[in-house]
Amino acid sequence: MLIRVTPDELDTAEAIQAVGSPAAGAINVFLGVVRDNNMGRTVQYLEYDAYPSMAEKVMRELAEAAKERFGLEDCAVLHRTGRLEIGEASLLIAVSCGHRAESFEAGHWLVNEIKKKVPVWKKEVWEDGEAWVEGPESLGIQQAPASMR
Amino acid sequence: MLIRVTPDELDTAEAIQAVGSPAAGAINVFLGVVRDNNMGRTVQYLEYDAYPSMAEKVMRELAEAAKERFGLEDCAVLHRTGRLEIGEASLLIAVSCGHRAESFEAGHWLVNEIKKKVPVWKKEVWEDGEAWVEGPESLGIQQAPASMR
Amino acid sequence: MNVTVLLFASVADRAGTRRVELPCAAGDTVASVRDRLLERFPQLAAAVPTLMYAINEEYARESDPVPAGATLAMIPPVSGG
Amino acid sequence: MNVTVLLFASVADRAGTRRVELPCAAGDTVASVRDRLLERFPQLAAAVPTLMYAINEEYARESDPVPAGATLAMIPPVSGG
Repeated sequence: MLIRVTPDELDTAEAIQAVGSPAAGAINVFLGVVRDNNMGRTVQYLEYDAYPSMAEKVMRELAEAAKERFGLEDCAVLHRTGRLEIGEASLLIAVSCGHRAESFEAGHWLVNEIKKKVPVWKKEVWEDGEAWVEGPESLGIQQAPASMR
Repeated sequence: MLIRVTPDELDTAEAIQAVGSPAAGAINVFLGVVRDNNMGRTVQYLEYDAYPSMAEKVMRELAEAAKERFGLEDCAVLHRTGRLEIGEASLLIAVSCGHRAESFEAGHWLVNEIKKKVPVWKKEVWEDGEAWVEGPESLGIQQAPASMR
Repeated sequence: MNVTVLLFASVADRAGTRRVELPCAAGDTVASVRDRLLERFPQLAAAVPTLMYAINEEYARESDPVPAGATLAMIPPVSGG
Repeated sequence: MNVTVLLFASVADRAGTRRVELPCAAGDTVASVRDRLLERFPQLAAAVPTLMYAINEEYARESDPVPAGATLAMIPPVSGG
Protein backbone atom coordinates (compact mmCIF):
# COMPACT_ATOMS: atom_id res chain seq x y z
CA MET A 1 0.00 0.00 0.00
CA LEU A 2 1.69 3.17 -1.26
CA ILE A 3 0.86 6.20 0.94
CA ARG A 4 2.82 9.42 0.64
CA VAL A 5 2.70 13.16 1.31
CA THR A 6 5.47 14.77 -0.68
CA PRO A 7 6.64 18.06 -2.21
CA ASP A 8 7.71 16.13 -5.32
CA GLU A 9 5.77 15.63 -8.52
CA LEU A 10 3.31 12.72 -8.30
CA ASP A 11 4.22 9.78 -10.52
CA THR A 12 1.19 7.99 -11.98
CA ALA A 13 3.26 5.13 -13.38
CA GLU A 14 4.73 4.45 -9.94
CA ALA A 15 1.25 4.31 -8.37
CA ILE A 16 -0.11 1.99 -11.08
CA GLN A 17 2.89 -0.26 -10.65
CA ALA A 18 2.40 -0.25 -6.89
CA VAL A 19 -1.22 -1.45 -7.03
CA GLY A 20 -0.61 -4.06 -9.74
CA SER A 21 -1.71 -7.60 -8.90
CA PRO A 22 -2.25 -10.77 -10.98
CA ALA A 23 -5.84 -10.90 -9.69
CA ALA A 24 -6.63 -7.30 -10.73
CA GLY A 25 -8.76 -6.85 -13.83
CA ALA A 26 -9.34 -3.14 -13.29
CA ILE A 27 -7.22 -0.24 -12.14
CA ASN A 28 -8.77 3.16 -11.55
CA VAL A 29 -6.62 6.25 -11.19
CA PHE A 30 -7.89 9.62 -10.04
CA LEU A 31 -5.85 12.80 -10.35
CA GLY A 32 -6.88 15.99 -8.64
CA VAL A 33 -5.39 18.70 -10.84
CA VAL A 34 -4.84 22.44 -10.34
CA ARG A 35 -7.52 24.26 -12.35
CA ASP A 36 -7.11 27.79 -13.70
CA ASN A 37 -10.35 28.97 -12.09
CA ASN A 38 -12.48 28.51 -8.97
CA MET A 39 -15.74 30.14 -7.93
CA GLY A 40 -15.46 32.51 -10.87
CA ARG A 41 -11.94 33.74 -10.07
CA THR A 42 -8.82 33.19 -12.14
CA VAL A 43 -6.30 31.13 -10.18
CA GLN A 44 -2.58 31.70 -10.79
CA TYR A 45 -1.29 28.84 -8.67
CA LEU A 46 -2.00 26.93 -5.48
CA GLU A 47 0.07 26.53 -2.35
CA TYR A 48 -0.58 23.37 -0.30
CA ASP A 49 0.08 23.13 3.41
CA ALA A 50 -0.18 19.82 5.25
CA TYR A 51 0.29 18.07 8.56
CA PRO A 52 2.29 15.39 6.78
CA SER A 53 2.59 12.69 9.43
CA MET A 54 -1.11 12.85 10.34
CA ALA A 55 -2.14 13.20 6.69
CA GLU A 56 -0.31 9.98 5.86
CA LYS A 57 -1.90 8.28 8.84
CA VAL A 58 -5.43 9.31 7.81
CA MET A 59 -4.75 8.43 4.16
CA ARG A 60 -3.59 4.97 5.23
CA GLU A 61 -6.68 4.45 7.40
CA LEU A 62 -8.93 5.47 4.50
CA ALA A 63 -7.04 3.23 2.08
CA GLU A 64 -7.42 0.28 4.47
CA ALA A 65 -11.13 1.04 4.85
CA ALA A 66 -11.58 1.21 1.06
CA LYS A 67 -9.70 -2.06 0.60
CA GLU A 68 -12.03 -3.78 3.04
CA ARG A 69 -15.22 -2.08 1.86
CA PHE A 70 -14.75 -2.60 -1.89
CA GLY A 71 -12.65 -5.79 -1.86
CA LEU A 72 -9.66 -4.09 -3.44
CA GLU A 73 -6.44 -5.88 -4.30
CA ASP A 74 -4.41 -2.79 -3.46
CA CYS A 75 -4.56 0.95 -3.16
CA ALA A 76 -2.23 3.97 -3.42
CA VAL A 77 -2.88 7.50 -2.14
CA LEU A 78 -0.40 10.33 -2.69
CA HIS A 79 -0.80 14.03 -1.92
CA ARG A 80 1.56 16.75 -3.00
CA THR A 81 2.47 19.84 -0.97
CA GLY A 82 4.03 23.22 -1.72
CA ARG A 83 3.50 25.40 -4.75
CA LEU A 84 1.58 23.76 -7.62
CA GLU A 85 1.11 25.29 -11.05
CA ILE A 86 -2.00 25.00 -13.25
CA GLY A 87 -2.25 21.46 -14.65
CA GLU A 88 -0.14 19.82 -11.93
CA ALA A 89 -1.58 16.96 -9.89
CA SER A 90 -2.14 17.55 -6.17
CA LEU A 91 -3.84 14.24 -5.39
CA LEU A 92 -3.25 10.81 -6.91
CA ILE A 93 -5.38 7.80 -6.02
CA ALA A 94 -4.95 4.39 -7.63
CA VAL A 95 -7.01 1.31 -6.80
CA SER A 96 -6.90 -2.19 -8.23
CA CYS A 97 -9.56 -4.87 -8.01
CA GLY A 98 -11.15 -7.76 -9.86
CA HIS A 99 -13.86 -5.87 -11.71
CA ARG A 100 -14.45 -2.39 -13.01
CA ALA A 101 -17.53 -1.23 -11.09
CA GLU A 102 -15.79 -1.53 -7.72
CA SER A 103 -12.74 0.31 -9.06
CA PHE A 104 -14.82 3.38 -9.90
CA GLU A 105 -16.80 3.23 -6.66
CA ALA A 106 -13.69 2.83 -4.52
CA GLY A 107 -11.83 5.68 -6.23
CA HIS A 108 -14.79 8.01 -5.87
CA TRP A 109 -15.38 7.07 -2.25
CA LEU A 110 -11.71 7.63 -1.43
CA VAL A 111 -11.51 11.10 -2.94
CA ASN A 112 -14.70 12.11 -1.11
CA GLU A 113 -13.32 10.88 2.23
CA ILE A 114 -9.94 12.51 1.61
CA LYS A 115 -11.65 15.87 1.04
CA LYS A 116 -13.37 15.51 4.42
CA LYS A 117 -10.65 14.15 6.64
CA VAL A 118 -7.05 14.50 5.47
CA PRO A 119 -5.26 17.46 7.11
CA VAL A 120 -4.13 19.25 3.97
CA TRP A 121 -4.97 22.82 3.01
CA LYS A 122 -4.76 24.82 -0.18
CA LYS A 123 -4.24 28.52 -0.65
CA GLU A 124 -5.48 30.03 -3.89
CA VAL A 125 -3.31 32.77 -5.32
CA TRP A 126 -5.04 35.20 -7.67
CA GLU A 127 -3.64 38.20 -9.53
CA ASP A 128 -4.99 40.53 -6.84
CA GLY A 129 -4.80 38.51 -3.66
CA GLU A 130 -4.86 35.11 -2.03
CA ALA A 131 -6.90 33.08 0.45
CA TRP A 132 -6.82 29.74 2.23
CA VAL A 133 -9.66 27.57 1.06
CA GLU A 134 -11.74 26.24 3.92
CA GLY A 135 -13.11 23.11 2.31
CA PRO A 136 -16.92 23.02 2.25
CA GLU A 137 -16.71 19.23 2.60
CA SER A 138 -14.37 19.29 5.58
CA LEU A 139 -15.33 17.36 8.67
CA GLY A 140 -15.23 20.58 10.70
CA ILE A 141 -17.72 22.31 8.43
CA GLN A 142 -20.39 19.73 7.85
CA GLN A 143 -19.81 16.27 9.17
CA ALA A 144 -18.41 16.69 12.66
CA PRO A 145 -20.73 16.30 15.59
CA ALA A 146 -20.72 19.54 17.59
CA SER A 147 -18.78 17.73 20.29
CA MET A 148 -15.81 17.31 17.94
CA ARG A 149 -15.40 20.99 17.24
CA MET B 1 -8.91 13.54 -28.61
CA LEU B 2 -6.53 10.59 -28.53
CA ILE B 3 -8.09 7.44 -30.04
CA ARG B 4 -5.96 4.42 -30.91
CA VAL B 5 -6.04 0.68 -31.52
CA THR B 6 -2.49 -0.60 -31.34
CA PRO B 7 -0.38 -3.71 -30.75
CA ASP B 8 1.99 -1.61 -28.63
CA GLU B 9 1.98 -1.20 -24.86
CA LEU B 10 -0.50 1.45 -23.69
CA ASP B 11 1.16 4.52 -22.19
CA THR B 12 -0.80 6.05 -19.32
CA ALA B 13 1.40 9.14 -19.14
CA GLU B 14 0.77 9.86 -22.81
CA ALA B 15 -3.01 9.61 -22.31
CA ILE B 16 -2.95 11.86 -19.23
CA GLN B 17 -0.86 14.39 -21.11
CA ALA B 18 -3.28 14.22 -24.05
CA VAL B 19 -6.36 15.07 -21.96
CA GLY B 20 -4.67 17.80 -19.92
CA SER B 21 -6.39 21.19 -19.94
CA PRO B 22 -6.07 24.34 -17.80
CA ALA B 23 -9.79 24.07 -17.00
CA ALA B 24 -9.55 20.47 -15.81
CA GLY B 25 -9.68 19.89 -12.06
CA ALA B 26 -10.07 16.13 -12.32
CA ILE B 27 -8.62 13.40 -14.51
CA ASN B 28 -9.91 9.86 -14.28
CA VAL B 29 -7.99 7.00 -15.81
CA PHE B 30 -9.34 3.49 -16.20
CA LEU B 31 -7.14 0.54 -17.10
CA GLY B 32 -8.59 -2.80 -18.10
CA VAL B 33 -5.92 -5.28 -17.09
CA VAL B 34 -5.34 -8.96 -17.91
CA ARG B 35 -6.37 -10.99 -14.85
CA ASP B 36 -4.97 -14.41 -14.03
CA ASN B 37 -8.42 -15.95 -13.70
CA ASN B 38 -11.92 -15.78 -15.20
CA MET B 39 -15.05 -17.76 -14.42
CA GLY B 40 -13.04 -20.00 -12.12
CA ARG B 41 -10.37 -20.92 -14.70
CA THR B 42 -6.69 -20.00 -14.58
CA VAL B 43 -5.80 -17.76 -17.51
CA GLN B 44 -2.28 -17.95 -18.98
CA TYR B 45 -2.59 -15.03 -21.38
CA LEU B 46 -5.08 -13.30 -23.67
CA GLU B 47 -5.00 -12.78 -27.40
CA TYR B 48 -6.95 -9.77 -28.71
CA ASP B 49 -8.37 -9.56 -32.20
CA ALA B 50 -9.90 -6.34 -33.54
CA TYR B 51 -11.41 -4.64 -36.55
CA PRO B 52 -9.04 -1.72 -36.01
CA SER B 53 -10.46 0.93 -38.35
CA MET B 54 -14.04 0.37 -37.17
CA ALA B 55 -12.96 0.02 -33.54
CA GLU B 56 -11.28 3.44 -33.71
CA LYS B 57 -14.38 4.88 -35.37
CA VAL B 58 -16.72 3.54 -32.65
CA MET B 59 -14.29 4.57 -29.88
CA ARG B 60 -14.22 8.10 -31.33
CA GLU B 61 -18.03 8.25 -31.50
CA LEU B 62 -18.30 7.10 -27.89
CA ALA B 63 -15.63 9.58 -26.77
CA GLU B 64 -17.50 12.42 -28.51
CA ALA B 65 -20.74 11.28 -26.89
CA ALA B 66 -19.12 11.18 -23.45
CA LYS B 67 -17.61 14.63 -23.96
CA GLU B 68 -21.04 16.05 -24.75
CA ARG B 69 -22.94 14.07 -22.12
CA PHE B 70 -20.61 14.76 -19.16
CA GLY B 71 -19.16 18.12 -20.21
CA LEU B 72 -15.64 16.76 -20.49
CA GLU B 73 -12.64 18.88 -21.41
CA ASP B 74 -11.08 15.98 -23.28
CA CYS B 75 -11.01 12.24 -23.57
CA ALA B 76 -8.60 9.47 -24.66
CA VAL B 77 -9.49 5.86 -25.49
CA LEU B 78 -6.83 3.29 -26.42
CA HIS B 79 -7.20 -0.43 -26.96
CA ARG B 80 -4.38 -2.88 -27.38
CA THR B 81 -4.38 -5.93 -29.65
CA GLY B 82 -2.34 -9.11 -29.94
CA ARG B 83 -0.96 -11.25 -27.13
CA LEU B 84 -1.22 -9.72 -23.65
CA GLU B 85 0.32 -11.20 -20.53
CA ILE B 86 -1.17 -11.14 -17.02
CA GLY B 87 -0.97 -7.61 -15.60
CA GLU B 88 -0.78 -5.85 -18.96
CA ALA B 89 -3.38 -3.22 -19.86
CA SER B 90 -5.74 -3.96 -22.75
CA LEU B 91 -7.90 -0.85 -22.42
CA LEU B 92 -6.95 2.67 -21.35
CA ILE B 93 -9.51 5.43 -20.89
CA ALA B 94 -8.63 8.91 -19.65
CA VAL B 95 -11.11 11.74 -19.19
CA SER B 96 -10.59 15.27 -17.93
CA CYS B 97 -13.23 17.68 -16.63
CA GLY B 98 -13.87 20.44 -14.16
CA HIS B 99 -14.99 18.36 -11.21
CA ARG B 100 -14.47 14.88 -9.90
CA ALA B 101 -17.97 13.37 -9.92
CA GLU B 102 -18.30 13.75 -13.70
CA SER B 103 -14.86 12.26 -14.23
CA PHE B 104 -15.86 9.02 -12.48
CA GLU B 105 -19.26 8.88 -14.19
CA ALA B 106 -17.80 9.53 -17.64
CA GLY B 107 -15.05 6.93 -17.26
CA HIS B 108 -17.51 4.31 -16.04
CA TRP B 109 -20.02 5.09 -18.80
CA LEU B 110 -17.29 4.86 -21.43
CA VAL B 111 -16.00 1.47 -20.36
CA ASN B 112 -19.56 0.10 -20.26
CA GLU B 113 -20.27 1.37 -23.79
CA ILE B 114 -16.93 0.09 -25.09
CA LYS B 115 -17.74 -3.42 -23.80
CA LYS B 116 -21.02 -3.31 -25.74
CA LYS B 117 -20.02 -1.74 -29.02
CA VAL B 118 -16.34 -1.72 -29.94
CA PRO B 119 -15.39 -4.53 -32.36
CA VAL B 120 -12.60 -6.11 -30.34
CA TRP B 121 -12.46 -9.73 -29.18
CA LYS B 122 -10.40 -11.60 -26.64
CA LYS B 123 -9.35 -15.22 -26.62
CA GLU B 124 -8.53 -16.76 -23.26
CA VAL B 125 -5.69 -19.23 -23.26
CA TRP B 126 -5.65 -21.75 -20.41
CA GLU B 127 -3.20 -24.55 -19.67
CA ASP B 128 -5.52 -27.08 -21.30
CA GLY B 129 -7.25 -25.14 -24.05
CA GLU B 130 -8.50 -21.80 -25.28
CA ALA B 131 -11.72 -20.06 -26.28
CA TRP B 132 -12.91 -16.80 -27.73
CA VAL B 133 -14.93 -14.85 -25.18
CA GLU B 134 -18.33 -13.82 -26.49
CA GLY B 135 -18.94 -10.79 -24.31
CA PRO B 136 -22.12 -11.07 -22.23
CA GLU B 137 -22.51 -7.28 -22.54
CA SER B 138 -22.10 -7.21 -26.31
CA LEU B 139 -24.74 -5.47 -28.37
CA GLY B 140 -25.41 -8.73 -30.23
CA ILE B 141 -26.14 -10.63 -27.02
CA GLN B 142 -28.33 -8.30 -25.06
CA GLN B 143 -28.87 -4.85 -26.43
CA ALA B 144 -29.52 -5.23 -30.14
CA PRO B 145 -33.06 -5.22 -31.38
CA ALA B 146 -33.74 -8.52 -33.18
CA SER B 147 -33.73 -6.61 -36.45
CA MET B 148 -30.03 -5.75 -35.97
CA ARG B 149 -28.91 -9.35 -35.72
CA MET C 1 -19.28 -6.47 -58.81
CA ASN C 2 -17.82 -7.74 -55.53
CA VAL C 3 -18.27 -7.25 -51.80
CA THR C 4 -15.40 -7.75 -49.37
CA VAL C 5 -16.47 -9.79 -46.35
CA LEU C 6 -14.38 -9.52 -43.18
CA LEU C 7 -14.34 -12.26 -40.54
CA PHE C 8 -13.04 -11.96 -36.98
CA ALA C 9 -12.24 -13.96 -33.86
CA SER C 10 -14.19 -17.25 -33.60
CA VAL C 11 -15.79 -16.72 -37.01
CA ALA C 12 -12.41 -16.24 -38.70
CA ASP C 13 -11.10 -19.34 -36.91
CA ARG C 14 -14.04 -21.46 -38.10
CA ALA C 15 -13.76 -20.22 -41.67
CA GLY C 16 -9.98 -20.49 -41.69
CA THR C 17 -9.76 -17.05 -43.28
CA ARG C 18 -10.27 -13.39 -42.31
CA ARG C 19 -11.31 -12.03 -45.68
CA VAL C 20 -13.50 -13.31 -48.52
CA GLU C 21 -14.46 -11.68 -51.81
CA LEU C 22 -18.02 -12.54 -52.83
CA PRO C 23 -20.06 -11.52 -55.87
CA CYS C 24 -22.70 -8.92 -55.18
CA ALA C 25 -25.63 -7.80 -57.32
CA ALA C 26 -28.20 -5.01 -57.24
CA GLY C 27 -30.79 -5.79 -54.59
CA ASP C 28 -28.33 -7.59 -52.29
CA THR C 29 -28.82 -7.09 -48.57
CA VAL C 30 -26.71 -7.96 -45.54
CA ALA C 31 -28.76 -11.14 -45.18
CA SER C 32 -28.40 -12.24 -48.81
CA VAL C 33 -24.63 -11.72 -48.82
CA ARG C 34 -24.35 -13.53 -45.49
CA ASP C 35 -26.33 -16.46 -46.89
CA ARG C 36 -23.95 -16.57 -49.87
CA LEU C 37 -21.07 -16.69 -47.35
CA LEU C 38 -22.78 -19.62 -45.56
CA GLU C 39 -22.97 -21.58 -48.81
CA ARG C 40 -19.19 -21.42 -48.98
CA PHE C 41 -18.63 -21.85 -45.21
CA PRO C 42 -21.53 -23.90 -43.82
CA GLN C 43 -19.56 -24.27 -40.54
CA LEU C 44 -20.45 -20.62 -39.79
CA ALA C 45 -24.18 -21.32 -39.50
CA ALA C 46 -24.02 -21.89 -35.74
CA ALA C 47 -22.62 -18.37 -35.26
CA VAL C 48 -25.41 -16.59 -37.12
CA PRO C 49 -27.87 -16.13 -34.22
CA THR C 50 -25.44 -13.85 -32.34
CA LEU C 51 -23.78 -12.15 -35.32
CA MET C 52 -23.90 -8.43 -35.86
CA TYR C 53 -22.97 -6.79 -39.15
CA ALA C 54 -21.24 -3.62 -40.29
CA ILE C 55 -21.25 -2.07 -43.76
CA ASN C 56 -18.21 0.15 -44.31
CA GLU C 57 -17.50 0.27 -40.55
CA GLU C 58 -21.06 1.19 -39.54
CA TYR C 59 -23.36 -1.26 -37.72
CA ALA C 60 -26.09 -2.39 -40.12
CA ARG C 61 -29.31 -4.39 -40.11
CA GLU C 62 -29.89 -7.67 -41.96
CA SER C 63 -32.29 -5.88 -44.25
CA ASP C 64 -29.89 -3.04 -45.18
CA PRO C 65 -28.79 -2.94 -48.83
CA VAL C 66 -25.12 -3.68 -49.54
CA PRO C 67 -23.67 -1.13 -52.00
CA ALA C 68 -21.34 -2.34 -54.75
CA GLY C 69 -17.73 -2.45 -53.57
CA ALA C 70 -18.74 -2.31 -49.91
CA THR C 71 -16.91 -3.94 -47.01
CA LEU C 72 -19.26 -6.13 -45.00
CA ALA C 73 -18.02 -7.25 -41.59
CA MET C 74 -19.35 -10.26 -39.68
CA ILE C 75 -19.17 -9.24 -36.03
CA PRO C 76 -19.46 -11.86 -33.30
CA PRO C 77 -20.33 -10.64 -29.79
CA VAL C 78 -17.60 -8.20 -28.86
CA SER C 79 -15.42 -8.73 -25.79
CA GLY C 80 -12.97 -5.85 -25.68
CA GLY C 81 -11.91 -4.00 -22.57
CA MET D 1 5.21 19.64 31.66
CA ASN D 2 4.60 20.97 28.16
CA VAL D 3 2.31 20.38 25.21
CA THR D 4 3.38 21.09 21.64
CA VAL D 5 0.69 22.94 19.71
CA LEU D 6 0.81 22.79 15.90
CA LEU D 7 -0.81 25.45 13.72
CA PHE D 8 -1.56 25.20 10.00
CA ALA D 9 -2.74 27.19 7.00
CA SER D 10 -4.85 30.25 7.90
CA VAL D 11 -4.36 29.66 11.62
CA ALA D 12 -0.56 29.57 11.27
CA ASP D 13 -0.69 32.73 9.14
CA ARG D 14 -2.77 34.58 11.76
CA ALA D 15 -0.53 33.47 14.61
CA GLY D 16 2.68 34.12 12.66
CA THR D 17 4.01 30.74 13.78
CA ARG D 18 3.44 27.03 13.10
CA ARG D 19 4.49 25.66 16.49
CA VAL D 20 3.99 26.77 20.08
CA GLU D 21 5.08 25.16 23.35
CA LEU D 22 2.53 25.66 26.11
CA PRO D 23 2.52 24.54 29.74
CA CYS D 24 0.21 21.64 30.46
CA ALA D 25 -1.05 20.29 33.77
CA ALA D 26 -2.99 17.27 34.95
CA GLY D 27 -6.67 17.73 34.10
CA ASP D 28 -5.97 19.71 30.94
CA THR D 29 -8.30 19.09 28.02
CA VAL D 30 -8.20 20.09 24.38
CA ALA D 31 -10.44 23.05 25.24
CA SER D 32 -8.33 24.26 28.17
CA VAL D 33 -5.08 24.12 26.16
CA ARG D 34 -6.78 25.85 23.24
CA ASP D 35 -8.00 28.62 25.57
CA ARG D 36 -4.45 29.04 26.85
CA LEU D 37 -3.34 29.38 23.20
CA LEU D 38 -6.00 32.07 22.64
CA GLU D 39 -4.64 34.08 25.56
CA ARG D 40 -1.35 34.30 23.72
CA PHE D 41 -2.90 34.69 20.25
CA PRO D 42 -6.29 36.41 20.64
CA GLN D 43 -6.41 36.88 16.84
CA LEU D 44 -7.19 33.15 16.57
CA ALA D 45 -10.55 33.48 18.32
CA ALA D 46 -12.45 33.94 15.06
CA ALA D 47 -11.18 30.58 13.79
CA VAL D 48 -12.38 28.58 16.80
CA PRO D 49 -15.94 27.80 15.62
CA THR D 50 -14.66 25.73 12.66
CA LEU D 51 -11.53 24.28 14.28
CA MET D 52 -10.97 20.58 14.69
CA TYR D 53 -8.30 19.11 16.93
CA ALA D 54 -5.92 16.18 16.91
CA ILE D 55 -3.96 14.70 19.79
CA ASN D 56 -0.88 12.82 18.59
CA GLU D 57 -2.26 12.69 15.03
CA GLU D 58 -5.69 11.39 16.04
CA TYR D 59 -8.84 13.54 15.77
CA ALA D 60 -9.99 14.48 19.28
CA ARG D 61 -12.91 16.15 21.02
CA GLU D 62 -12.74 19.40 22.99
CA SER D 63 -13.38 17.43 26.16
CA ASP D 64 -10.60 14.88 25.59
CA PRO D 65 -7.73 14.95 28.10
CA VAL D 66 -4.34 16.08 26.80
CA PRO D 67 -1.56 13.75 28.03
CA ALA D 68 1.75 15.24 29.18
CA GLY D 69 4.16 15.69 26.28
CA ALA D 70 1.38 15.35 23.70
CA THR D 71 1.24 17.09 20.35
CA LEU D 72 -2.03 18.99 19.93
CA ALA D 73 -2.89 20.15 16.41
CA MET D 74 -5.32 22.95 15.59
CA ILE D 75 -6.98 21.85 12.36
CA PRO D 76 -8.91 24.37 10.27
CA PRO D 77 -11.37 22.98 7.70
CA VAL D 78 -9.33 20.79 5.40
CA SER D 79 -9.16 21.44 1.66
CA GLY D 80 -6.88 18.81 0.19
CA GLY D 81 -7.42 16.99 -3.07
